[in-house]
Amino acid sequence: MLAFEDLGIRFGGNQAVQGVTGSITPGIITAIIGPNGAGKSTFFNLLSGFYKPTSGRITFGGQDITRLPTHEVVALGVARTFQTTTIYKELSVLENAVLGHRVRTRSGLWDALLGTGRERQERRASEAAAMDALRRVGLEGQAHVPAGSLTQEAQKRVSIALALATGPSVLLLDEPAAGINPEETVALTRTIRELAAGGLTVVLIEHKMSMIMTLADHIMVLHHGQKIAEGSPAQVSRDPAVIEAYLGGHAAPHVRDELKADLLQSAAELPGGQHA
Amino acid sequence: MSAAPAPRALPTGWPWLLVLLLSAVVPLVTRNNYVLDVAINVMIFSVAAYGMNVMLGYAGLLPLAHAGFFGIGAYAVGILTLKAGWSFWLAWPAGIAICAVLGLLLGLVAFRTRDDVFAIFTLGVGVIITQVINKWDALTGGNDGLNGLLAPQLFGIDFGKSRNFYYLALAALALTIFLVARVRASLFGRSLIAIRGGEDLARSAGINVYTHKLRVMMLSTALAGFAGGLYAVYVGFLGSAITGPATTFTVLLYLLVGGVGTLAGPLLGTFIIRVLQQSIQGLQDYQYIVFGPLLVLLVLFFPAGLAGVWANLRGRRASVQGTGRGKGVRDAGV
Amino acid sequence: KVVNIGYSGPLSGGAASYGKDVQSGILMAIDEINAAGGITVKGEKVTFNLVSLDDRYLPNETATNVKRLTSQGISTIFVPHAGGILTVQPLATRDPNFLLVAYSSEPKILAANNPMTLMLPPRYDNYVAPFVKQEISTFGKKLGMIGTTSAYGKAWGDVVSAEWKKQGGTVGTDNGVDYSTTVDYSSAVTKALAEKPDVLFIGGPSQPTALVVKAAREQGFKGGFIVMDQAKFEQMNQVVPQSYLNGAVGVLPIAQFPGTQVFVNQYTRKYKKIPTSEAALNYMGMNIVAAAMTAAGTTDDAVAIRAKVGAAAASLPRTKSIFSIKGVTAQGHVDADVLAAYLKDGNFTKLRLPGLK
Amino acid sequence: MLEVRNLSVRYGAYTALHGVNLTVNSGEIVVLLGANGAGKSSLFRTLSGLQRPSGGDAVYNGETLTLGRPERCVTLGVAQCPEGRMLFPQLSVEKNLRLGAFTHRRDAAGNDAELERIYTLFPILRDKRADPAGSLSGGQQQMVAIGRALMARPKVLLLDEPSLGLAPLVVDQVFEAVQRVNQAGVSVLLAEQNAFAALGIAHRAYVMEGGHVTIEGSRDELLHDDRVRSAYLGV
Amino acid sequence: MIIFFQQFLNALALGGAYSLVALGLTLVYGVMKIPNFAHGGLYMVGAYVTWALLTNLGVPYFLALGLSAVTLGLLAMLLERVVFYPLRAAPHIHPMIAAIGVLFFLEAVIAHPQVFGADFKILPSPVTGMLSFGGISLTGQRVLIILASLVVMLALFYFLKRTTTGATIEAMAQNREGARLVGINVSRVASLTFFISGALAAIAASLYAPTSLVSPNMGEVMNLKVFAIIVLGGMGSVPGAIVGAFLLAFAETFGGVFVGANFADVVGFAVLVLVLAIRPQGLFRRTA
Ligand SMILES: Nc1ncnc2c1ncn2[C@@H]1O[C@H](COP(=O)(O)OP(=O)(O)OP(=O)(O)O)[C@@H](O)[C@H]1O
Ligand SMILES: Nc1ncnc2c1ncn2[C@@H]1O[C@H](COP(=O)(O)OP(=O)(O)OP(=O)(O)O)[C@@H](O)[C@H]1O
Ligand SMILES: CC(C)C[C@H](N)C(=O)O
Ligand SMILES: [Mg+2]
Ligand SMILES: [Mg+2]
Repeated sequence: MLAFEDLGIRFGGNQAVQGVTGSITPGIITAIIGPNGAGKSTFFNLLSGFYKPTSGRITFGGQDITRLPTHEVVALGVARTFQTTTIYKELSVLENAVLGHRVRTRSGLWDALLGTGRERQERRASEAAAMDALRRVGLEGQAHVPAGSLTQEAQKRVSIALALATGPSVLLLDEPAAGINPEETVALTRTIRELAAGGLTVVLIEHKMSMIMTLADHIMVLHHGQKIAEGSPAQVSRDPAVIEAYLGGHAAPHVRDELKADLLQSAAELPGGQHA
Repeated sequence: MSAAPAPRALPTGWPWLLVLLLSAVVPLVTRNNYVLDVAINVMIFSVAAYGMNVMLGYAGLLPLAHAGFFGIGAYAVGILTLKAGWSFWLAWPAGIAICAVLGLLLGLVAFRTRDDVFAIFTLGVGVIITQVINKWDALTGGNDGLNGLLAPQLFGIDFGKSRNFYYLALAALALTIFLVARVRASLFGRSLIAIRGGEDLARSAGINVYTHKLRVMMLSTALAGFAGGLYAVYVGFLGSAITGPATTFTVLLYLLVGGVGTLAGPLLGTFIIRVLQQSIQGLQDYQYIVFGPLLVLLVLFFPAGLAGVWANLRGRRASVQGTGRGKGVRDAGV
Repeated sequence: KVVNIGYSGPLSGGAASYGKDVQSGILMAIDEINAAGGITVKGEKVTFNLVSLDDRYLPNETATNVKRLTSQGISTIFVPHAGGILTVQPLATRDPNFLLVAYSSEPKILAANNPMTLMLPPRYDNYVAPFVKQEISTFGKKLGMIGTTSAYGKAWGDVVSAEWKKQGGTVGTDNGVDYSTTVDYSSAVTKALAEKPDVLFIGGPSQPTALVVKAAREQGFKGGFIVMDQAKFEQMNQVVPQSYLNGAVGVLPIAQFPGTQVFVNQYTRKYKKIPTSEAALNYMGMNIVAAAMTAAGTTDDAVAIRAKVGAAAASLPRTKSIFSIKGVTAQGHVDADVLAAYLKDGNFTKLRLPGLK
Repeated sequence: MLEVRNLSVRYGAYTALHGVNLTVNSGEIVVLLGANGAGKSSLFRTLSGLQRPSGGDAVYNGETLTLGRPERCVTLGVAQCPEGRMLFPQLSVEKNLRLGAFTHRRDAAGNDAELERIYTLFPILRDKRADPAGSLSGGQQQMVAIGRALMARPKVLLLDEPSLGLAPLVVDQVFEAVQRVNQAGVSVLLAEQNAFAALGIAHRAYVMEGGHVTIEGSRDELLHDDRVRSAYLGV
Repeated sequence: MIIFFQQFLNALALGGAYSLVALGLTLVYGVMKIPNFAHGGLYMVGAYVTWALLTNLGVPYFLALGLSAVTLGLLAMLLERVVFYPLRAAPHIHPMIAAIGVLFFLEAVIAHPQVFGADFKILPSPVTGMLSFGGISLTGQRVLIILASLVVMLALFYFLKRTTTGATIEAMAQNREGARLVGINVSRVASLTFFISGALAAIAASLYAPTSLVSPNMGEVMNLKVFAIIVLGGMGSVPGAIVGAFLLAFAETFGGVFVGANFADVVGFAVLVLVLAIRPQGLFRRTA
């Protein structure tokens, strides 16, 4: 279990995250939402060891990981993706995933120079693990394509595959659906749900409420670096503080559907713009 | 930079074997010492260029203390054979080990810095190495340098003869290429490429960026020392000038012209530039007036180096833009 | 028949100016010989052509150049720096051997006892005793050291300070700086002057040496200078007023030798600069080589030519040799009468070097 | 009025736009829908002069825009808020905004007023005005980018996916802002994935697929188009 | 004590000279991210142009300095157009190697016997006076260097931070396309930046050469030092370059005093390495 206590970080005069306490329940999908600049990505950066907190503590399975370097956090089983799609665009899709498995291999410079059995064996194991990760995100057909030539959505999947190849028990996804269209969002939602169904703990940051509301088992809301609410989607979307700070009119899926209907209705009634 | 070719187990073998065979017959068809001399220099400096390539081409770090380590390897051989009476065959590996250890020590500090700062940091270290070699009279002979290094002997073969030395250098080069190819294809080597592509992403993939950098630094300085030891006994005289930034930049030049990050690049670049320099010697006062712009043109029109031209011709689909420069990822400098 | 003569020296980079001075001396001799219709070797008319290669002062480049030159069948090669000379000395005796004309005053070149070497300048250690004697008696017993830190400069400095102590003086801390990389000499000079020396040992390439003199005078130094042989008064004069050099000892300018007027005028006309001993000694060297070829009756048998350099040198007319030559020592050192001088109020007082009349 | 005529864009061997035609009449908000890689950004980059077309052109009030000279386009009144934002990360937010008014650099008073308007539009930027733009959150940076484009006081505003990565509330704000800007007389060409919100404020729209314009029409027409409804509205 | 003050003044003048050269480099390197190893070459050519104007054409010193600055500014602009502009999208080391090619070229042209030749040239000093007090002396030329470097620094700082044109230089450095989008003519800004850097190099050379010598390779020694300086100060930081310059000058001068003059260069680079080991981002650069 990933837990954090009074977690905070300050950049100069800016307290980007402060006093966040809580934990991530294993096996479910937790969503983190909040206005832009609320500190969501920063929170991920803290959990994954990219930033060292200026206060508080993080534990994983009872072990204190507050000061651990990123690669060790990954080795313990916490993997992440970035808000801006970051993958090795010039490498093949498979190669990206193979790199993800590096954390589970021990071969070093000597193995490389001497061409040891371990090197050969681990190389095979890496490719197997990588293919497996690609299968889980549905990219096995594109394994040998340069990652940069894929669509945005597929690139997002590559980044998830890379993270999966590290063999995590917790997966942190920072806005996996940003910049991809509704159809693809639905497909991606399905993939994430499958991952969770496979036993993976998923934490995701998203602004797409329809996705959050259908996907999340639990939601945590950050605002000005602080946790302002937490609970089930239904609870959170009714929380006045959350509506005030973040959701506005997008409070819950049913609200959204109503809006949509309104719009379609009004569109039909409107005198209309110019016709081409 | 051109997309690195997909790693294979070993360099798609046969072209390299062909080159090796062709090189092996050169001394049999020419008795011209000058030709052999140019070839030997090409081989020695290619080894150094391979050492730089594992850092710059694979890990994306520009090591500007490279000639310093070349010098340390050379002086280690010089000092151990001349002053301690060691055999070259012991002194050479000792020099390589010293370079690797010093490379490790340098890395421990230097990897606090990144990108351009790393380059200039190591440039500073390079200057210090040269200066120390230049000023530590008691050990290095200071400005006098070390003179009278003897060419090694082995099983009755006298490597003082150009032809024999040629084979020694060729063996060293072949071994270097073989090892570097292995590294490139290995998990370790692929992790280096990942580090070059973006350190933060590499980190999030669980790669221990720091230790990988330290290891590759050791490999790089060891190869520099490997070349340096060979240089010492080939030339027979050591002066501090060869250990300075000018040499580093020369090697960088070979690498860039040949193609950074490619397997053939270091050899190709060293060969082309050294042969080019020899052939424009006759231009006398005009040689650098020609060479300078030629350099600019090479960089302008063959940005991926000569080996890169080949790679580009093969795979036109290289138009994929650079690696992620997103929020979390800092560009790795090169 | 045209015979090629080889030259490997710094023609680009920081020492280019030095390398070109040497080159111009050799070239001038060749041009003169050719203009006079060449020399006669075994009844055949022979003219010369200089093949120059740039080694940027790097010994390994010198080695490459030498191999290139010998592979073209060249059997006489001039090299003007100690590192390069020491590197290629072993090559000179191997197949194919060649005559190595060494322009450097480094005594180690002679110590190698290389049978194919012909060393042109005097060894620097000869200068020291008269220099020290002159300065101690004129200015006093305290010596400050700001020589260049090149191999050559440091060795010079060591000999000077040993001799200075031998003659009863005291020597301050060594403030030597590398004359080829130092941007500003004032700091080193300030430090040396803080010990209140009577005399300063200085020297490297002429122009930077002059800057050291300038810094010292501007900081109020009134004493004398021992100027190492690499720096030439006639070139320093172009950088600083001659009055600054008052009380210095160093190598006598070429123009001050008797009978050199022709050479000096022609050189100045041809190259638009003042000849120094770099040009003069190599001019002499090339003339010795030509005479030795005539005497040996061959242009490509380096061993035979080397055997005749002694006789050739001794019989060289004064107009061709600039200095009065007594011959060539067993080690291959040209024994010539290079004079040193003490400069006072614009006048050079000649100093006799030991072993020379 | 902006008119794109038969515009093609090629990247090496790859053709991103195949002879695209579209029009933005003055006072309109025109939305450009399309999947990833459809070529929306390529079109925008070409309209703002960053990318040279391989064929065709775009004219604004009789002036050609596609000469590869962005400064000319800005001066003519066509400003872009680009994909990827392209801010000056180490300069302060305010300097970023002020540089947006580079073509009006002689009109200090006008720029101050414009700046004030932008701070009213995005109050958070006022608090962050002295911070380096690069230290802001993604959404905040998006606001800076829009603000910077507005500082050029454009007559045609090109917005390339302005809602990317923005919180729903902010998306609403942005679209409101766009509408307000439009009501003040600025024509807008808006590329969006968020078809729903975009069509909400649009007059007309185009759909791009694989570098071609495949559907065009008024807002209502598109809202009733089956293909649009399934692929872009998720209905 | 006297020696201390004398060394202090020595260091001040040296630092002034370093900072003049470093400022132009920091603009191009720090702001445009081009490691212009040809900068030393521009510095060298600047000295020769001033020398030629002064001794061959008899132009008065300050006019010669001005003309040289303009000439070198134009030369630097040309360099940007011909070499660096086409390389603007290439990785870092490409422009660096190209710049080295340019340096070779400039040195070879200047050293060509038909041009200036390889010999040292002497640039006469415009101010011959000398300040002397209590055993400490300072030549007029050094006073001039110290003052001029001060003026140039302030002017440059003002230009970058307070003028719109200055802001465009910074903007372009941080995002070239972004700069184009707001209507900045980036190729004009690039030219301007190079012009300034070339002019500064020529001014530095013209001011400093009279205390030193003019030779074809005078730029090489300077190159290494000014690169060290701008990294020391934090790349792109104008105050950083100045502090770095004085730090290096003081380290060399006083390092020379305590460790031996022969080791002055080592001390300079040791300071560089030490500072970077402690503050990897340089002295004047915020952690990102
Ligand atoms: N500089 C470039 N070099 C090569 N190909 C490019 C370049 N820029 C874009 N492309 C390709 O052109 C196509 C259209 O890209 P464009 O960015 O215009 O699409 P888009 O509709 O804006 O997509 P998105 O929704 O992802 O922003 C894509 O296939 C893309 O890979
Ligand atoms: N490295 C950093 N240095 C300084 N400030 C930072 C840094 N990283 C983040 N911040 C600041 O911390 C705050 C939170 O940023 P963060 O990126 O975590 O927001 P976010 O919740 O992910 O927003 P968005 O939804 O827009 O991505 C912002 O005000 C940002 O400016
Ligand atoms: C003064 C010169 C004769 C010294 C010579 N340059 C050498 O390297 O030995
Ligand atoms: Mg975020
Ligand atoms: Mg786009």
